[in-house]
Amino acid sequence: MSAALAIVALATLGSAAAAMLGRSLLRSIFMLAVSWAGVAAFYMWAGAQFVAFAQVLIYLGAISMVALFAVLLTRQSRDEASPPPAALRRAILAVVAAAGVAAVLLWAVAHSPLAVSGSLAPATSVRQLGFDLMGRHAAALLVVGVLLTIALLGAVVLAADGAQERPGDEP
Amino acid sequence: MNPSGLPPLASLPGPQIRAVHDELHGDLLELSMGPHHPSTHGVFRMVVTLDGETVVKLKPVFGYLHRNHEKIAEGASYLGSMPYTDRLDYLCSMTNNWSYALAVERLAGQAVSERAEYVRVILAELTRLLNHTCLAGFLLQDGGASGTPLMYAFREREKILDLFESLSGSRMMCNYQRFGGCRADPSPAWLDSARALVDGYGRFLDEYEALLTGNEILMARTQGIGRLSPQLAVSAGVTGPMLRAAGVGYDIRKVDGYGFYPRFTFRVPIGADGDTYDRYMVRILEMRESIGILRQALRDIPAGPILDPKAKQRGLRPKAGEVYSRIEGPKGEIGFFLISDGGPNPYRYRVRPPSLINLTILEDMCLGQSIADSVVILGSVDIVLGEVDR
Amino acid sequence: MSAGPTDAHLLERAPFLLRDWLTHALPEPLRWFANTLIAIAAILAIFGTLFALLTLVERKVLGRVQNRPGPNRTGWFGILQPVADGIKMLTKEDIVPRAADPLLHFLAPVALLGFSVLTFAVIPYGRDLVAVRLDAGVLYFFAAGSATELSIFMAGWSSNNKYALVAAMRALAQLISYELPLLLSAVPVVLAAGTLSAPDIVESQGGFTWGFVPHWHVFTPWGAAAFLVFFISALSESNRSPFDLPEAESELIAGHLTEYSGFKYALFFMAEYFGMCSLCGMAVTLFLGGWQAPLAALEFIPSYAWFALKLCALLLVFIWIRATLPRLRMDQLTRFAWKFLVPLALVNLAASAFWSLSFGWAGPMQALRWAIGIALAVGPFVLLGRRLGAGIGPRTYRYA
Amino acid sequence: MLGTGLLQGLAVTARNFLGSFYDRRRFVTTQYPEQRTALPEAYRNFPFLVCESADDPMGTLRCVACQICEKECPPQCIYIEKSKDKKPDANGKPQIYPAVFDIDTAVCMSCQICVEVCPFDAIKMDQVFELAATDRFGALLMDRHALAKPNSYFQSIHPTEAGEVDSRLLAARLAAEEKARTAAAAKAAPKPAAPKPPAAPSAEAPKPSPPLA
Repeated sequence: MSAALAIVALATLGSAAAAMLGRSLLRSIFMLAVSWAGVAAFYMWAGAQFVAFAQVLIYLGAISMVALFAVLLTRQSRDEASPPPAALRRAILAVVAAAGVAAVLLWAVAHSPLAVSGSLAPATSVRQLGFDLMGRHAAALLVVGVLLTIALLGAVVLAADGAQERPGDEP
Repeated sequence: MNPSGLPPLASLPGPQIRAVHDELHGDLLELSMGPHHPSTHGVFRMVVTLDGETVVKLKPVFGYLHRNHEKIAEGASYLGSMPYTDRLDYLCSMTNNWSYALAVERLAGQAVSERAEYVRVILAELTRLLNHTCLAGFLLQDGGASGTPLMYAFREREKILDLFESLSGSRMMCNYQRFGGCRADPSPAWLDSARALVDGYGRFLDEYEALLTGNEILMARTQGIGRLSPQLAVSAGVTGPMLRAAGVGYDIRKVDGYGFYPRFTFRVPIGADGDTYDRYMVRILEMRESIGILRQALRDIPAGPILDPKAKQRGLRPKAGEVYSRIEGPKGEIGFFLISDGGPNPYRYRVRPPSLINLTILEDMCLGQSIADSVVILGSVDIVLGEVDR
Repeated sequence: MSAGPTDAHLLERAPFLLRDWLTHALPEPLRWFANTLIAIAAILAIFGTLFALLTLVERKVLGRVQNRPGPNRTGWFGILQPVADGIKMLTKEDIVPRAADPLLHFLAPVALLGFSVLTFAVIPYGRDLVAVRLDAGVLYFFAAGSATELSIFMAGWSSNNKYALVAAMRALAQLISYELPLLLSAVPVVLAAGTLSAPDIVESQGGFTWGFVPHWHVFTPWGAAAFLVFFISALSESNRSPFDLPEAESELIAGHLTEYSGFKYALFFMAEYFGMCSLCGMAVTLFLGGWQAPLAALEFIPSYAWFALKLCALLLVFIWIRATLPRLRMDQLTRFAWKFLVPLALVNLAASAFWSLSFGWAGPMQALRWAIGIALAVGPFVLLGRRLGAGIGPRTYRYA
Repeated sequence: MLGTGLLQGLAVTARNFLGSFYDRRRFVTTQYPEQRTALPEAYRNFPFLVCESADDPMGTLRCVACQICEKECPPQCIYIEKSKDKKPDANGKPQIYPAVFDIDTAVCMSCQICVEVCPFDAIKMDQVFELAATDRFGALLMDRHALAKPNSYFQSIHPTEAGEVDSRLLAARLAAEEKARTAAAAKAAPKPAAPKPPAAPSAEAPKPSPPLA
């Protein structure tokens, strides 16, 4: 099993890197989708099937679409996607910032109390998950639901407004 | 350098075609539909400028099927142009022939035998049935039905074409009318099979309407689409079912009363909204009226000569003068304008093509509609490129 | 893979006997691996030939509807037509436009076919005859189904053709707006069956009332409404007739398939037919009682035969609808989804909740329960239908 | 209610689907190479030259190379060269015959104008439509040997029209012989009845009926 795991890990990291380094914006979104699929595979390996399918359904199905629409509607031109660093000074600053972020992340990972041994897959079945969601966390679920609905309505209003005030730019 | 003398492909600078992305700066996407396109009824091209899905600008481009018909006719004899009129609106050769024959008869002052007038009315109404059935089939084909209505339409059309073939010798290129009458006399057996066809046509139309007219998707796709105002229709010179669907009750069979039409009782259906559904329904109702005319004509067709024996066909030299004659073809007013200088061939020969003139207002009907609608509107205009380009 | 029903008669256990006969010699871990491989091979073989036959049956049925015979020149009744098409597709040159994005152009059919084949893993074809027994099987099915949208957009965008671009935009909007009613119409079934695992849903539809009415979900008021919504959404998810807007021949030539030729074109069609088969399979599983026999007396026929019969019946209805109906326009399509199917599915969710809560009613209350159930199903359908078709209706004409 | 129109449509297609198995009206295809539809008698395709007898087609051609059809043919696809010498025709009168008579079937649109304008019923419309050829130019240019077909073939494909044509030709031939006989009798008998006014014979000599002008 560890061989399969290594392949999936490699694929996820590889596609994530390709997403960041790729020149064409659209291709990087597709690479991002591949890395999300890799993350779903990890959930499957960890035994949490429900989360894995939810991950595929939500990320691969919907969020990649939102990213595509975002890119399509706001894209200015093809070559602005990734401008080369203007000067050496900016390149150094970029490296320093990246190193700082990496350090913080590694520190958090190192100090978090992870169970060292591969513990048994968590035994929460879908039925148990359902009861928890409806029972203890019902309030949280409702709040998240309302939040997302408001976000959706906001987006629609923004898009609708955008249509009216856009000047009639005949070519 | 390859043998054809062109530079090798690889050496050409970068991708020649402009990448689609550049055009996306502006919101408008220019799309060329045709001339090789599955739903443009022949070699017709629409350069459509789209804002998303809605049509912002539509430039019709035609002329791909121009065969210089009118100049050739100036060089050919009067009889020699008759077979070429079959190729104008190649779906309705009988009405093209009749309109041309009527023009030459008026120019040369030839009388037409009574039986021939009846036969001409019968053949014109059969052509109207054929054309309108095919129109409904093509309209649904553009609307996306995968061929079923079109196949039913062609099944009925074949029966009518069999009648034409057993009478004139060819299904579509009939070359049947002559100056002063018709070429061959319909036999009693032919008249009986024509009566049988006309009786069966009513039942076919009922089944066809059951499939189409009540169909919610068809109604949703055509009602309120491509609206044509009566004023624009009249000022643009639109004629035929499109004009009547826009609410103007102008039918040349009633106005001119040519070819014994006053002897038959029939009504002219009028549309209210002038949209694509009205154009479809007006044609369906016209078919039912044509069935009525056919029954009356087939019932009391007189005996007698089919062709006026004194009428001169070959070396016809009508006296100098000009004439414009018109008939109510299935697509609209098809007219012929002839100027004769007394010689064996016409000095000027002009065809009034109803398809072309109905097509000029395509952009007015398509503005603001979606690209899928522009295809259905083009289908409802009912054009045949042979007549548009001549 | 389970051991299979031990008590049933020979035909019922035939697939398991065959499998055991093939892998009995292998040691334990290898045998499990071999069994899975056999299951995969069986699914691909069966649905591969079903795809080939389906292309032929579609053209024959379309032909017969149009009063013509359909292909009958290749083989006995045109039976070799799929083989001929396959060879033609293989030998056709695979043209990739120069300005296209080669990687995405190549990846699109592969991804589309991959995800649509994934959905076959959880459909129960017979008693204990399911490739992977997941307890969240239905969610897995919809997750794999939703990933196909990405690849259709990839195909449309990467071929750098204006028609393909318009088609890709349409495909995105259509697939997303019809995924919601698809899921929402499956939720009542999960609510009634109490489980997300497909085999258990089919088990829960066993048994008969009054001896001959099977407990299929489609015979309950909420089940019929949910089946209708599911069926319409399935039509749209697999880009079939009234909703085949992405590859609308009359205006977009072949939509996102315009720049594909040769075997990639065939892959797209294979993916579309696999999508159609899997959606029909899930519809049969959720609503038509999967492999359950319709009559107690007919239980001797093996379970997988019933599943195959129902699947083919649904596929024929798909083809029948394609032969008849014209295509919707883009805005009508999305309005139909958001203003008709989604509200209908939501109301139906409430109706099925009422149905399962009122389970205990007996005697005259049972009739009341059915009345309320039917009212909750038909009422919104008529009201929403009238509002949707407001401006549209038959007209009368006057004569000059 | 929404959808009733769709169901009506589905019912029509279902009726057609089932009907196509038992009802001849709903299954209209004739499988062309195996089954063939009977061609109507008036059917016309490319023209052919009529000759009296089958064994000597070039000798008994009706065509007298008057080139009217060449002038009248709209697409100008007929090419005729007159012969230098004359040969006797059916009525025994020496006539010119076409040395070269080509029809380019690639150009001909079988409009049947040549048949109408031919005063000698020498060219008629054929009913053969399977004319696929491998060579686009040579094979489609039919010379007079390929075009000539006997009158019996004409009888077989257009019986009624052939009947009229033959009766007319027969009448014309009888009239010609009868006129020849009276002319001979008139020449033989002028001595005993010279004073009889010569006007009489010309009046009753039947004018050969003008062919279809």
